[in-house]
Amino acid sequence: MNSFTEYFRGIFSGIRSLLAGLSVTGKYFVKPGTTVTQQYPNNRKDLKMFDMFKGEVIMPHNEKNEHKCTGCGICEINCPNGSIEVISASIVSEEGKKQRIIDRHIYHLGMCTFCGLCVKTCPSQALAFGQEFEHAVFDRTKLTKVLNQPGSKIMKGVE
Amino acid sequence: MEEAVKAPVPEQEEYVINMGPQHPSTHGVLRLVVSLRGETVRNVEPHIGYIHRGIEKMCESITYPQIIHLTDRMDYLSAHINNEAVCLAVENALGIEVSDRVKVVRTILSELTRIQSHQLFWATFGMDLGGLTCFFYGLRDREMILDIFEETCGGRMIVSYNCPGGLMNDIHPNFQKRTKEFISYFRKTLPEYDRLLTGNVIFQERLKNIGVVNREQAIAWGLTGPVGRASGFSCDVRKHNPYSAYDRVTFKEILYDEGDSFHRYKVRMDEMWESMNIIEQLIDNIPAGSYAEKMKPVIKLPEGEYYQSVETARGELGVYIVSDGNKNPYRVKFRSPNFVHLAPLNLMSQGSKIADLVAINGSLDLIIPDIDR
Amino acid sequence: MEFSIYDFSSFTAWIDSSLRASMSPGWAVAIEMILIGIAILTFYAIVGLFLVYAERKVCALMQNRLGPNRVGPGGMFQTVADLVKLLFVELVPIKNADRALFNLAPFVVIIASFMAIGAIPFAKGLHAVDLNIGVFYLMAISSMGVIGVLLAGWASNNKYSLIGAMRSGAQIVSYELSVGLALVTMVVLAGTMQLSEIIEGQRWGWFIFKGHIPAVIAFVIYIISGTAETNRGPFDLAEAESELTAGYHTEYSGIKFAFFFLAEYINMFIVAAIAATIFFGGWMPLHVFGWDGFNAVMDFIPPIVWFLTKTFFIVFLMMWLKWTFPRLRIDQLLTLEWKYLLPINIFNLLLMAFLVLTGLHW
Amino acid sequence: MEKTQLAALAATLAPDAQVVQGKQFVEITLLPTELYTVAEKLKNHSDTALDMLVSITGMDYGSELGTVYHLRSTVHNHMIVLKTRVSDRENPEIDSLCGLWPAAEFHEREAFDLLGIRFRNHPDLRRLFLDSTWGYPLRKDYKDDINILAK
Repeated sequence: MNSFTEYFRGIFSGIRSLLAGLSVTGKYFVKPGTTVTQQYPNNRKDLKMFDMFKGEVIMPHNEKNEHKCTGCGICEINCPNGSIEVISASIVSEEGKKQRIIDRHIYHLGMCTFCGLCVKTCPSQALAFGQEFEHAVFDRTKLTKVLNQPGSKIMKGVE
Repeated sequence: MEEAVKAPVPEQEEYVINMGPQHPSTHGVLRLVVSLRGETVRNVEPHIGYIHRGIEKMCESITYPQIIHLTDRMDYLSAHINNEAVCLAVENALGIEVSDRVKVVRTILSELTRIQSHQLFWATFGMDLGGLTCFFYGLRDREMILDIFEETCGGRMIVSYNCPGGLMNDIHPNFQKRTKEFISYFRKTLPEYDRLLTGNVIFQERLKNIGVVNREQAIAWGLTGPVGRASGFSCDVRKHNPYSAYDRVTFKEILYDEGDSFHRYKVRMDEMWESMNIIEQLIDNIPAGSYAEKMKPVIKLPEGEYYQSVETARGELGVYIVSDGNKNPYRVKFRSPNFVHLAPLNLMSQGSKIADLVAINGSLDLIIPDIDR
Repeated sequence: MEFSIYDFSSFTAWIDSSLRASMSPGWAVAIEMILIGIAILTFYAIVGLFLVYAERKVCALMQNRLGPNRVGPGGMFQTVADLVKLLFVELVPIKNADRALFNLAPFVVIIASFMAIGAIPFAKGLHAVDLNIGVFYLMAISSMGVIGVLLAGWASNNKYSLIGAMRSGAQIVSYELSVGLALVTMVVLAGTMQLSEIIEGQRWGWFIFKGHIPAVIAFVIYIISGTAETNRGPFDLAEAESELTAGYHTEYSGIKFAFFFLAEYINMFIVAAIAATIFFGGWMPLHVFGWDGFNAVMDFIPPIVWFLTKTFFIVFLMMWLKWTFPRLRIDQLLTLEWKYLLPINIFNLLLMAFLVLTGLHW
Repeated sequence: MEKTQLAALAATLAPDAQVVQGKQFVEITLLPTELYTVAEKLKNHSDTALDMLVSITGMDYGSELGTVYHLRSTVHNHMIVLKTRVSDRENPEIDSLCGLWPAAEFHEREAFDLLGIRFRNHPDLRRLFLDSTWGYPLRKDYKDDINILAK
């Protein structure tokens, strides 16, 4: 007798648990506005990443085409996978002193793991993270970027 | 059924199938060579190494701050906690005491990491068992945590937010607000998970008494985390050897005695509640202070050996660093929980069905890159 | 000659008589058969594509997604695009496969579902064959598909396929019983196996109302075992994508895969159509005895609309089940059948017989 | 139990070994020949009760190879570290601890795979991650000709 009642209790509690599950999916089926899908290429205009988002390493330039990089190479030393190469040159500054500047600050996006050590350790805050995330290209060599813009100079007062 | 399994069968009658390296239920490049007799599993032999990157070898040639970004890529669902393990080991070795702010923020982020990991577990576990809808609900809610991470840390899964001595940057002003929003939302949504899956009679029948590991076995095999606690093995590093801010919060260590797949699942579900409790205790009073201690530009650990264990979402992660005084470690060993959990898979699944093997594999919640390292 | 959307019998009779007037009876029958074949084939394709689309949309809404939304308005033509793609996909030859059986299997599956459609009454007079053993015929035909599944699993030379096929065999052999007994319960109530008479018998109340509790139980059992018979979730053990990758059709590609895929949806339609016919009165509108105004309004809605509404409602139920529940294990599947559904079914049949004998039904 | 007491107890259980009270744990350095017996004693003694093997780390000390065992007692919540070294780099052999802790099976396979340390009495000693054509990458003299990370 005991097992008999257990048999039926099993059936009914089982059915109840199944109905509870159905109620959840049913609720979302009839409830409008719960869709969370973002339609990506269509919402490109109002898709804004967070300020902190690590999309790529950039070197901010001001409106006079000046950056803060002194070419010290600390970022290159700190990069764990060799995605930064600093090629420096030396010039004679206005005061007649020999000064080291960057010729090219090469950044291999394809090798970067976005650990943030270059940005963190840069003594003059010359590097930052950009929010661009659409990096797909057809040729891998295009992932190698030169961060300093052509003709740019070091900002005054940055040593 | 038991006797039939134990009876000696000539090898020709075994039906060997390869589950993986590309298989929907192995969650990565794990290959299981399964010997079957009918539907019954007789032997499971895991083959790993498909994603072995030699992280331990790589660590020997890079500096301590650079190790952090490699640990992200081991157990990518507990990335923040992995980072924390290395940072704590380095800080303890140098005798640096980080500020309270760092401790609290690390704890909150660790618990958020744990919740998102368990959410993904719930999602994929449901999918393993054939309930596809779970997958989308789990990911839908996980997205909120990933947004919090993205806003504060800059990365979604691979956060790289810790560094020896503190954090990479201060928390975002929205951090507290968003976290509280998430908690109040998730407190309402989590019971839905239970209604959809936990209470479901099919689900329970599929999991109860499947892949049973008792307490003695769990200790002998070194099973920690939710897998060990489902067997009644109290192994929570947060309780036994508290680190960061875990000594100043009250929380319950979830323990069950059954040790089957269902209770491994249940531990994770209950842990999400506990994690939310921990976060609520801390989120309103994050102490002021610096977000990072001043460190030397080149960190050199004094000669010696350092061991630090933390509780990741899957169990105890041990970091064993041997230093010879240089800026590079002499040897780094990661005691990864998934590697340990994979070993008794054969023991758990012998004599069960193929579908049970999938369920057991799912309930162990293996992350393959963490196994291979 | 007038056509009415309420009664197709005059329309079919007109085709028949005009054909017979211009040729010998043998030719007329042959032409009619071809016409019916073309009609069913068209219907098959349309319903198949629509159901695939509907399933995607339904599950998307349940999962807080949008579902297909790129091709055509609301993604209406997504399935058509998929079909075009499948037509161009390479048919991968399988090494050491049993070539003949491998190619035969999708046709067996599709022909089985094709034959079943012939016996389904879509509206009054819109009926390919009205067999006097219609229910029996449908049961017999709908279990033929499993032969195709078994062939596919065996001929693929793939271990996953074979396991899937064996599971499918065990499953259908068991659940065929429940489907049969649930329908027999209703046949006891109806007193006939001819589908047109069963529908006519529901003019004043559908059988699910007429039969009280036993009819409801029979309906629930029928839906459960019907879902199992079509290899759909939560009973999709034969393909169990998380265990067997794709089960019996792992090795199929291109249009051969499309055949399996379509057949699954058509089978679902057939199961739902049988349920609608036997439990919900098929194309018969909802009538309440004595409410003449209400009945007139109900009669105004064409029978084909009634039939399709009922069928798609049941299809929706089956989709709802699939997208909510986790999959069963093979031994639980058989336990459910032999320990629960079968005893309940037999008891239910007795109850129904008692009800009919004592005249307690309406 | 205090660490000093634990160290004293360990010294009595392993008389021939070198017991050091490390910064974090009690460390026992011992010969490979006595590893198994000492480990067995440490596991079964009620005051040490090291019932859980946390990890096995294969080490390359330059001229010697070795293994480091982190053992934990779930009863007393303490840890003891066992260390052993072998000087034979060509054919290093250490006793397997699989008989004491089944967890050792995978850890030892890992150490064998990456450092080439053979474990006697291991039930199934095969390469774990890499195939048999690879060298032993965690050895310090391992040369990686293909993937050079060093700058």
